[in-house]
Amino acid sequence: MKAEAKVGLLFLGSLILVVGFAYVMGIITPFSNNKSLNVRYNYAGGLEEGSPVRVMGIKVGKVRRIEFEPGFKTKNDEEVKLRVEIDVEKKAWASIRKDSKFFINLAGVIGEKFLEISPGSTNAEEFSSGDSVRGEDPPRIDQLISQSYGLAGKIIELVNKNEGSISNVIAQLDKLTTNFNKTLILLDKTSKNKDMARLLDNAIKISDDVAYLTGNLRSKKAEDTYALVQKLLFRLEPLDGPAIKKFFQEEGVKAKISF
Amino acid sequence: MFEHFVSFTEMTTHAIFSAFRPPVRIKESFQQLYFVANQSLIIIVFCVCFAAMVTILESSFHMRLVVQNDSMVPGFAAMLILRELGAVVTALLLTSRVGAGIAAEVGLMQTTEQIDALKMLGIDPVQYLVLPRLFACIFGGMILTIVADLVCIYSAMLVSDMYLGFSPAMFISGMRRFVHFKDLIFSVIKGASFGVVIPLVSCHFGFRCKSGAEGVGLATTNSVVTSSIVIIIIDFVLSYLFTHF
Amino acid sequence: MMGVISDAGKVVIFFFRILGVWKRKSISSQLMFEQIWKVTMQSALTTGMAGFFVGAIMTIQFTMQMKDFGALGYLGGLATSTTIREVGPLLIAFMLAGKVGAFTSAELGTMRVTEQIDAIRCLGADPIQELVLPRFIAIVISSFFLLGLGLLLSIFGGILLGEVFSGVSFEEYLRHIPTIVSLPSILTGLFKCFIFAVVLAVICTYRGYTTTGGAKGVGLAVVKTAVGTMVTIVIADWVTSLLADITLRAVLGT
Amino acid sequence: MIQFKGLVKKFGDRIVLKGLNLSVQKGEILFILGTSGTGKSVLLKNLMGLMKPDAGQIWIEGEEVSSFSEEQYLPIRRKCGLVFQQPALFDSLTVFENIAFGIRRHTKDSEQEIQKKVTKALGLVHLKNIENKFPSQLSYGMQKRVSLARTIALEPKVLLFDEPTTGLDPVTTSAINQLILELSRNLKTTSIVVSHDMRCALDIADRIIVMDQGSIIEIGTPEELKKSQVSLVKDFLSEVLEKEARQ
Repeated sequence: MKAEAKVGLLFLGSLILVVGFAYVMGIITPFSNNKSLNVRYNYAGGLEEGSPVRVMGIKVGKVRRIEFEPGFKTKNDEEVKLRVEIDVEKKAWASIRKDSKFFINLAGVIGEKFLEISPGSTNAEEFSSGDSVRGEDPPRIDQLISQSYGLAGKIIELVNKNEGSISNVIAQLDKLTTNFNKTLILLDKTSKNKDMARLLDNAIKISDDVAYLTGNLRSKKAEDTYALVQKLLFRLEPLDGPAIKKFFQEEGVKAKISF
Repeated sequence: MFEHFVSFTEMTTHAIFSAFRPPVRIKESFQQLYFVANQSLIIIVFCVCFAAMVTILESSFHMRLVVQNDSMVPGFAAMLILRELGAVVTALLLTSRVGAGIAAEVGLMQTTEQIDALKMLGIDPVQYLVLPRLFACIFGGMILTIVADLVCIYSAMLVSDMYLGFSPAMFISGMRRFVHFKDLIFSVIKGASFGVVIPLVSCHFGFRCKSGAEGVGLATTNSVVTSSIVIIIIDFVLSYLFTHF
Repeated sequence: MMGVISDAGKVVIFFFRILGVWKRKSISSQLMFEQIWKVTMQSALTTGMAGFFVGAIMTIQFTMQMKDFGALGYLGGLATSTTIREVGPLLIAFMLAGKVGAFTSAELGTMRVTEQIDAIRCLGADPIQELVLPRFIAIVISSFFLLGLGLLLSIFGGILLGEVFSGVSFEEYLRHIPTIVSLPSILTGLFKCFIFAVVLAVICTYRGYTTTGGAKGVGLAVVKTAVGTMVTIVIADWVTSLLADITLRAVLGT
Repeated sequence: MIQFKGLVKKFGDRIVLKGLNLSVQKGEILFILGTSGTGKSVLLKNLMGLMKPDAGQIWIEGEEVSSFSEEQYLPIRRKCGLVFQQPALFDSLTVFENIAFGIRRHTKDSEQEIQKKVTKALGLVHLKNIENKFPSQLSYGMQKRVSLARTIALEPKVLLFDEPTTGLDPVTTSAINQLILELSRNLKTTSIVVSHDMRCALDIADRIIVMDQGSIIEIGTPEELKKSQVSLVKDFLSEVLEKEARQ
């Protein structure tokens, strides 16, 4: 074989590799027979192009494009200014009906956003490709989180001030947990959003866990646990303190965090 | 030092201008490309596989140290491979294989007065010798960087499957979160830039080669060292630039 | 393929020959210190520069990775730890391969093709004792000095870029170095550095010592040295990483 | 004094010496002539132990040395001095250190004695006041002389010359040849000169050997050689004789 031919072969090979890479990364999807939907939102909660789309927790596609459409109005005259175009694989198509709901959710520690579609009932019609649908605007989760950060900040303050007097700390923790519970119940009542309620349910469970933890604190293992808490605080320390503070100020939450 | 810089710039501008003048040595260029790309392929793939293994091992060590778990190793390793490792390891290997080879070859031509013979025949030695090598190294660098990147990621995937217990699917989904297609493009741009450096530096030292065995040895050594340093500096500049995209 | 294997075998035999000469014969300490000084001075600038820029590059890359998690405080620790364990020794070895390795093989190769090595033998001296051994030991010893230098400058480069690019003050950068860099890491780094230096020293002296065929041969020897050392170093890197990992697991029982 | 018996040397498939037999008398100047690549230099390197023969024996003063180790060869190398084709001076050492190199390795002489020996050796090759120069500062002809001085400084009993005049101008060539003759007579050494210069072989040799393709094709004194019927020898001779005739 001539040298030129071999070079050409290598060139082709590398081209195939690039295409393969693009395919694995999901940039080109030649074999798919996806259908697309336009979901309308007023608040996208940090959704990005390329974020996954899930039905019943299974990944079935991704967000292709997010665009601003300032003048758009739905049939019932509601102004919806964001158009999120999503690709959905064919296999999941049958599960998505006209009564499906389109949520924006948060997954994992890092907080990757994804678009969750609730399965519709079989009675309802299927969508056809390119249809428009109104999505459920997500709750302002960031505010809720910042309040939990405020809680964490208070715990840190407490531990710092009361080093040595474990019982005091426990008492304070107890008080805090109850307060948190109350807040959550209050929030539960005021919130009309169903999804919000689901989140709060979770939060209540968490605070129950905290209560259990404080119960544990009273046992013999108290000192171990205390040491663990301190270690945790030390590990938290290098997290960008000033940046978080700035974030809170922007959100209008007065959190006292003493890093 | 300064004098080197001047004559290097002179040669480079000369090479660039003569690129737009006939004759173009297409056959010779492909011969060189064959030498640069095809014949370095095995050695680069081999080395990059080992580099991938080390990257995975070390990333997992550090992730466990800092975050106490290594769930993000695939993403980070893939990112590191695409942004730095693939292009730089390829370039350094090309420096030693191709760069040193060019310096020795051109240096030998200089000491045996073949370059002067070319001039006597009315052939521009820069156009005759440098351009085909420049072409070959730029394209070879790009192709080899692509191959190295993807082979490296693939072997990283295998290693993390065997050693850390990440299935390939987990690896790919982890990779998707941190790596973008533009990273591969940046990597190829790096490969091409390094490909510019290697033949120019090597030819520069080759042309200035003093006679005798000692001269050839010195020219080869200097070209390897200078290319490596310039590659690292250019890598720094490009990495810095790419963070703005 | 067979060529590679037989080359590897010859290099190993040559290594044992050097060790044999070292065991049996005295080595002139003056000659050795001369070489150590020469090697260190020759490569100090290159290694330092490379160290500085690698520190800077790593800071940029780590910043990109960690900015999203707000964990920039760990930047200094991580960049330094990676340098000590992995990048430092590898970088020093690559730089030494280019600078000292190529230079030594060119030097010995020149002496071989101009019959200086034969002249030494004719004058009743052992060229391995006179030429190879001092260079071998010098490369191994200087690599540690150069590792220190490269490391210092890479930390310096990291600090500078941390300040300019990532907005991490140098105090914060330095503060987290001791929490992440542990004794095993340092030992791993030193061990790696030692192995790379030995590999490099054997290959470049072997290639130089066995050069044939005039100026062309010297050029070829240098190319072979550069390629051979880099490939072997990458392999040795993996082997030592694995060995270090296994040893640490065995010792610490984790 | 020196005897080769059935010496065979191969490089891969190429046989360079094909069972060579030769004995060298004490005190004679022996020239080995032949075209390039006929194994003349290889013969010398075998004698010095720089290469090992594949078969055959080498006897030096009643010792069979072909199987000697590097250590055992040391006294032999003291006895035989080889002058290389290239000057092969150590670039990093001064002329003085170059010449003293061998003396320091072989003897326990004091610095003054070494100084004296170096000056004497340089004097023998008609050089002085260059002890502190580096080889690169000397002309090629001077480098060759220093190289000669480095060899004779050890006072060897046998002097081996590997193409001493190749690549030199006619003036330096005759000077070097004169030196070889002088040194051999004055120091009473046995000399073996590998060369392809028939002219000076006829002038200064006691015996001449002509080699072709790894074996000896003619042997004899200069006078005997002139009457030789071997074609290669005739070719060698004709050039020289023609020149003489023209003059």
